[in-house]
Amino acid sequence: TAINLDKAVYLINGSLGDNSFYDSGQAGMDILKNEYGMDTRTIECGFDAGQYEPSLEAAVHFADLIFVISYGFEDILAEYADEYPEKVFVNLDTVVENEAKTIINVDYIEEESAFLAGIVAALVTTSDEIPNVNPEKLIGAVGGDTDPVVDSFIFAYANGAKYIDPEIKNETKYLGDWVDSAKGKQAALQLYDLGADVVFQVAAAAGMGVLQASGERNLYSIGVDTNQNSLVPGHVVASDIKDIGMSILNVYKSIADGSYTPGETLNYGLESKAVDVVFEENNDVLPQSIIDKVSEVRDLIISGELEVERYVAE
Amino acid sequence: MRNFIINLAGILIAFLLGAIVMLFQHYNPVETYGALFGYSLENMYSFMTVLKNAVPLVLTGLSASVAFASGPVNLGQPGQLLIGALFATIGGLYVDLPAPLMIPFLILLSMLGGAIWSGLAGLMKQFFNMDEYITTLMLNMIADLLTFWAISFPLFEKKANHPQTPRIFRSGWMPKIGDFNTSVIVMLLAFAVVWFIFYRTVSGYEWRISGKNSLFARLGGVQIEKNYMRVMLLTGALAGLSGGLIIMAGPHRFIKGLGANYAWDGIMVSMVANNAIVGTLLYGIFFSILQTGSLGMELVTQVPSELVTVLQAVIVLVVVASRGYFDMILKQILTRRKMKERTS
Amino acid sequence: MSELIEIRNLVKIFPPNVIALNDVSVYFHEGEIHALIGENGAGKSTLMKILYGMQPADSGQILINGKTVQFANPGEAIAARIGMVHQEILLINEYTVWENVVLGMEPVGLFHRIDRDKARQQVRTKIDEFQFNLDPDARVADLSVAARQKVEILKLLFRNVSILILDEPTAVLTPQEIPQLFDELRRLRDDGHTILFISHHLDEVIELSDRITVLRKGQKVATIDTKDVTEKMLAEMMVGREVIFDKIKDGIPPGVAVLDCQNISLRSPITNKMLLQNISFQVHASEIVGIAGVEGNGQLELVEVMMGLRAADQGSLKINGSDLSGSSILERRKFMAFVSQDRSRMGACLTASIKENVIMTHHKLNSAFTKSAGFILDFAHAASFAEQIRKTFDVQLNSIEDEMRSLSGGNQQKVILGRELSLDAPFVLLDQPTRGLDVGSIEYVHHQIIQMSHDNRAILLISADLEELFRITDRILVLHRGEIVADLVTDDTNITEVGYLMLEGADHA
Amino acid sequence: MNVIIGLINGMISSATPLLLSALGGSLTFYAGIFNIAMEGMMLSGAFFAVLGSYFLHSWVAGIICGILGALLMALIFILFSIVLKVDEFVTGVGLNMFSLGLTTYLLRQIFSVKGAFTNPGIVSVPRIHLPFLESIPFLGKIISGQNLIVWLALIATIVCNFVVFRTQFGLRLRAAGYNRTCLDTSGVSSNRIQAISLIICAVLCGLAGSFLSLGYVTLFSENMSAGRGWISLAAVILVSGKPLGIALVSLIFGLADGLGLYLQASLPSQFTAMLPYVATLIALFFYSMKSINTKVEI
Ligand SMILES: Nc1ncnc2c1ncn2[C@@H]1O[C@H](COP(=O)(O)OP(=O)(O)OP(=O)(O)O)[C@@H](O)[C@H]1O
Ligand SMILES: Nc1ncnc2c1ncn2[C@@H]1O[C@H](COP(=O)(O)OP(=O)(O)OP(=O)(O)O)[C@@H](O)[C@H]1O
Ligand SMILES: [Mg+2]
Ligand SMILES: [Mg+2]
Repeated sequence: TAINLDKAVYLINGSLGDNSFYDSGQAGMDILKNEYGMDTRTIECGFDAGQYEPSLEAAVHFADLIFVISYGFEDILAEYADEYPEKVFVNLDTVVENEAKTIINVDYIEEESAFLAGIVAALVTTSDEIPNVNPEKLIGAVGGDTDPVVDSFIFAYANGAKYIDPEIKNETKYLGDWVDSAKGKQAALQLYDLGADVVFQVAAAAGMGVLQASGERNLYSIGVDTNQNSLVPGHVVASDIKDIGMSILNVYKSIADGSYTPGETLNYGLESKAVDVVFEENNDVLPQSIIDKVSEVRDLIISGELEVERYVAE
Repeated sequence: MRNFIINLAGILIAFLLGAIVMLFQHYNPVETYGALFGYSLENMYSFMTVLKNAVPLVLTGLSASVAFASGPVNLGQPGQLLIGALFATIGGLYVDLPAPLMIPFLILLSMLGGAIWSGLAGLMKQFFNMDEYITTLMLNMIADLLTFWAISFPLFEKKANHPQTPRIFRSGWMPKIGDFNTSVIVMLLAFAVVWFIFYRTVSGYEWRISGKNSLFARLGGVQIEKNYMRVMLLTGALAGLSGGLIIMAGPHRFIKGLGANYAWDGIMVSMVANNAIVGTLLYGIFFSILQTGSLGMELVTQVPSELVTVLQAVIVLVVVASRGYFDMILKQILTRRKMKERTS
Repeated sequence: MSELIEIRNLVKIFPPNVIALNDVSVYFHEGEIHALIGENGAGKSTLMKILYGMQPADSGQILINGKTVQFANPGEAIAARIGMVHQEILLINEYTVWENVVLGMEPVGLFHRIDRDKARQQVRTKIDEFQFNLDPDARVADLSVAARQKVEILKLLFRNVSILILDEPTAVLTPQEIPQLFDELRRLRDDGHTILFISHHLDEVIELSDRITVLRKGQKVATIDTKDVTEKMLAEMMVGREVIFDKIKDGIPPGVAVLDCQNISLRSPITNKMLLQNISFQVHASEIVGIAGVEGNGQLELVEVMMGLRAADQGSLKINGSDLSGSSILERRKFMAFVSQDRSRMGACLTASIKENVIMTHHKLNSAFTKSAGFILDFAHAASFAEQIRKTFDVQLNSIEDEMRSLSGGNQQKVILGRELSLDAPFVLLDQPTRGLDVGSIEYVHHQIIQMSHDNRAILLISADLEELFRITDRILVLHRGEIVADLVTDDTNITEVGYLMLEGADHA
Repeated sequence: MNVIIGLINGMISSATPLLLSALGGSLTFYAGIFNIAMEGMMLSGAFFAVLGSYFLHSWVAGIICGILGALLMALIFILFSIVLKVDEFVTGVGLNMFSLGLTTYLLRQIFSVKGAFTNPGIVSVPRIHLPFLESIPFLGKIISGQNLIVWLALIATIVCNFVVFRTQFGLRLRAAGYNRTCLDTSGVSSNRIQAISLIICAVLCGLAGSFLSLGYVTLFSENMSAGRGWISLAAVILVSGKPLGIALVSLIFGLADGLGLYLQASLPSQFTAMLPYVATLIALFFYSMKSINTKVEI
């Protein structure tokens, strides 16, 4: 069955403006619009339970191709996919199976990139080349909320650090908030006070405060979701990116050329480059040895020699 | 009737102001408003959605209206809604009864949850004279964190990607008749009960009078403390009910962000309606039309959603301001008429 | 004498249907004391408020020294040297005397810091100049009503006003305080001030004023020279019929003791001062007992204790033998009818309908007002009850569904009396029931009180108006500093004696 | 040691925006306005501060723009609540919503981003280093290096205390709250006093917003006031507006905030995050118990 690719909808459960996850998807949509001439719409539900279903209803009436982020609304998505088997639903970041097995799922193996972030952190905190670094084997992380996705990042981050040196400890602060950057900064400052040299932020907009704290203390931080290395030059040593936009484009292309399989689940790990740790624009604060070490581990993971443990939320 | 016209005029002015803003931003206001109302009213499905989404607005609005009109400044609807939702969720997860029993059971449970949370504020007032206005605000924040903890840990659905509970038993889902969600019936029932209590019963009479002049009521033999507690419990129960119905009608589980801003919007509805019971129902539905229709605005004309927030704020301010203004104009007209009468 | 102020064809309408001033024209001379009289709602306060810039007129003109003026706010009136003391005292209780007086005209130093010493000094100078006997550093909350009134007047004098408007200044004063006020006012007049004052007390008007303007229902009846009139004439001009002022209480022999108060004491939790001290008295059936006293000597506290708003530290209160000392207000209301002096806070709910006002308390005590085991109100019954009160008490109203505040004060009081007297309680507590009422209404209320005593009820009447007490009571108790210092039979005492006891207490009697 | 200094510095920086906006709230409290619009004023201040600093390349311009942004909200408040006599609570709710919508909308229109805007081009408000005092053990690390706005907040506390209780304006201000008719009949327009109190409140909230977006961190994010306006309102009511009391409550609150983050090691973060709110309830408990003992009926 030929589906109409003139229009597409990007339906998210939260709101744009997280500077990371949702926005990255939006970047992909913008490319579809500007370079492929599609008529695209984004519907934000702002975590409002009452909005999701009507939004999905609106989406299926608008377009045949629908990208969704469905946290919390997996059931409704499955229902709609069954009801409209001729439409293509692409579910990003989780796996939802409907009876007709039509939903395409994109599952990101964020643990693989977060593992690399942990390696960067471990190498920084044990380094004797990088200025201001203390000998204590402590790294830090700041999470927006206790949330399975955040926890999977931090879980893998801590594991990555241990892979380098089992004695390295990770200390985590949760903000309970995704926008309060002042609180993010305070949490990071506390971690630096405790002796951490590098802090990984997994806190969306509130995490900006973490990055700025590293600048203030002349220490280091790791960005998340998009390349945030240039935000506080010389202090954000790396960013753990998750390129939703790229996956949207990939899936679009596979649909356009007919190579996709309905119901398939695409696992996007390091190999796909949809998740990765990047160093560009970090003002070359890291010695090449660290970057090389990360490349080495990346290759091990891609080749399958090193398996990164997946986080299971209990 | 006069009231109705005045309110309508206020709404029209607010829309006019909104239209001017849109013109400035090069959007076509006619098309935009067309999309807004088209999207919320053009077919059965959208109207049913409007009604369903009005449920929490109207119920929290009624809660606020009854509280404010009776004296207690219960601003705790957001927290009471969450606790009500949590209670319904717990009931729905651990108890499985046949639907005709399950639904009333969960409804009562959610009301109990809301009432406990508002009762807490009530007790703090009764025993320690702590201002409910601050305690309810603080309890909102605490409820937010408490429920978040509950769905992140003890009630967390294993392997979920998001803080959320498993789905409640199917018997606890509000049945749907076509696109019509029966939670709307519960809302209308609650409205009727509240209206009756407020305007027809002895308690309602005492609340209304206490709200206007509590010393007079007290001297008249009204037991202010008892009534205070009753109002707190009833309004908490109403807010709790709205939380329970969100669970039972909507995602059937407690997910992070549930309820969004419904309760604050409900408080706003009650204020725009001047704490009148019928007004709260009508304005609750009206705001639901706006919120549901904003989707259409975004889809059809691509007016960004922030503009809807701005428009809502303008409506709140302008409707209330114009009500006072029209009152003034009316007085002037009456004065002029009287002047003529006097001279003739 | 020249015409200082001329008011031409003033009209003021309060929609929907009150014409408060209907084409009123009047002029005031420089250096005169001009009294404004009229029944409640006649428009006196409205006229003065318009002159003072507090309310706009709908048409008409005000001329001062021949020039048309229009004050948008009291500030402009003050600048034109007009000042007003309001019917209800407008001071800030939390402030001291000097702070109240200088408010709006504060002497300041660096950084707009108030120069306290200078302010105090200025206030003290004014106090001495007018011999006011006030402490500039006293907090207004601690002052007696008479002293507060002095503060109000002082505040105007501080602003160097030449025209003083006083809205019912004597309503809250004792007989002993009134001459003092009058002396002060006369002195001011002799200094060249012009004084416009409103009063319901015709004797005072005649004693003090040079000329009198009578208003009735928003229209001017006449302006006359005081020397040409008698009290009786004035009363008739005001109400349009004859009024009599003689003692009207007949000596029916009192019956059994209904109210029995024993040793009631109350101590202030804040200042630890005794507010009430060993109050003991009885009121018998058919008896009207008056409580005289300068305001602030424990009347308010006594009412609060009797009504159950506040618990006494010791003592008992019995009615017909039932001990009510620890009872709830509702329990007390089975035995007590209560008319308060404060209509807007205690006596009525002004923003509720008249119908909803009259069923208060009845809805708890009389099952005819409710249905379904007391859960649901019977509105039909409420309506017929309200109509009945309207007829029996001759209340002027449009509809019983109107808000209570749409009534004039006198009519509000009738509604309240109607409600309370229909309660069938053996004991009636009246706290200044005629405060702020006009002659016609007072007469009406007095007859109602007499009527109650004929119905075998026991009545306690708290009043600051000695004439009222002498007119309708059998006995008078004098309250001084929270103590009952005298228990007198009305026929065996006189106004001077009671007035003296009120001020000085028993020790000096 | 570092941890304690960090905790104290954290307390100071959490307290600063609360203190500033609560001082503003205290002025309107004394003027008898039920003002809940501090949240909106602060948010608007934070946005416009970033706007000014970014485009005019100066933190002074940033603070001025921040204050102007908050003033915009105050003017709307004055228009509706004082001129058109709309209920203050309704005005406040409407205004907070308006401020959220407006800043988000402008963020998208002007900076073409949603969520947060951060850019090295935003000039932040400097910290004040005091070389002489820096060497004092312990205290030096607290006194020196605080942001300029922290000092401004300290000065504002003292000035507010002086203005409210010592000056002509203060006497009139409190009079407006106690009995506005009395003030009017004294020849001072209570509307004017209330309007001025709102304007000063906006200036202080604008500073609070500037501290959030140019002082502590250098960025603007949607809704970045994050409920601080409500907390500061609670602080105002808790101490009946007294500026020195507000300073104390703000510090306690700031401490609770930082302490909450520390205690995460032993308690789930949701419970530690409750700390400030529980602290408020406890403070209210003691305050209310104190007043219950001296309470007179009616
Ligand atoms: N806010 C208001 N809204 C409507 N009417 C009001 C308002 N305030 C006062 N009134 C009117 O004022 C009158 C009461 O005014 P005031 O307090 O001067 O009583 P009064 O003139 O002393 O009454 P009376 O002469 O009967 O004792 C009422 O009749 C009412 O119509
Ligand atoms: N603000 C108001 N709104 C509506 N009606 C009012 C208002 N103020 C006064 N009135 C009405 O105007 C009429 C005149 O009132 P005003 O207060 O001037 O009477 P008054 O002669 O001063 O009576 P009193 O002797 O009781 O003080 C009354 O009927 C009153 O009900
Ligand atoms: Mg994953
Ligand atoms: Mg009057």
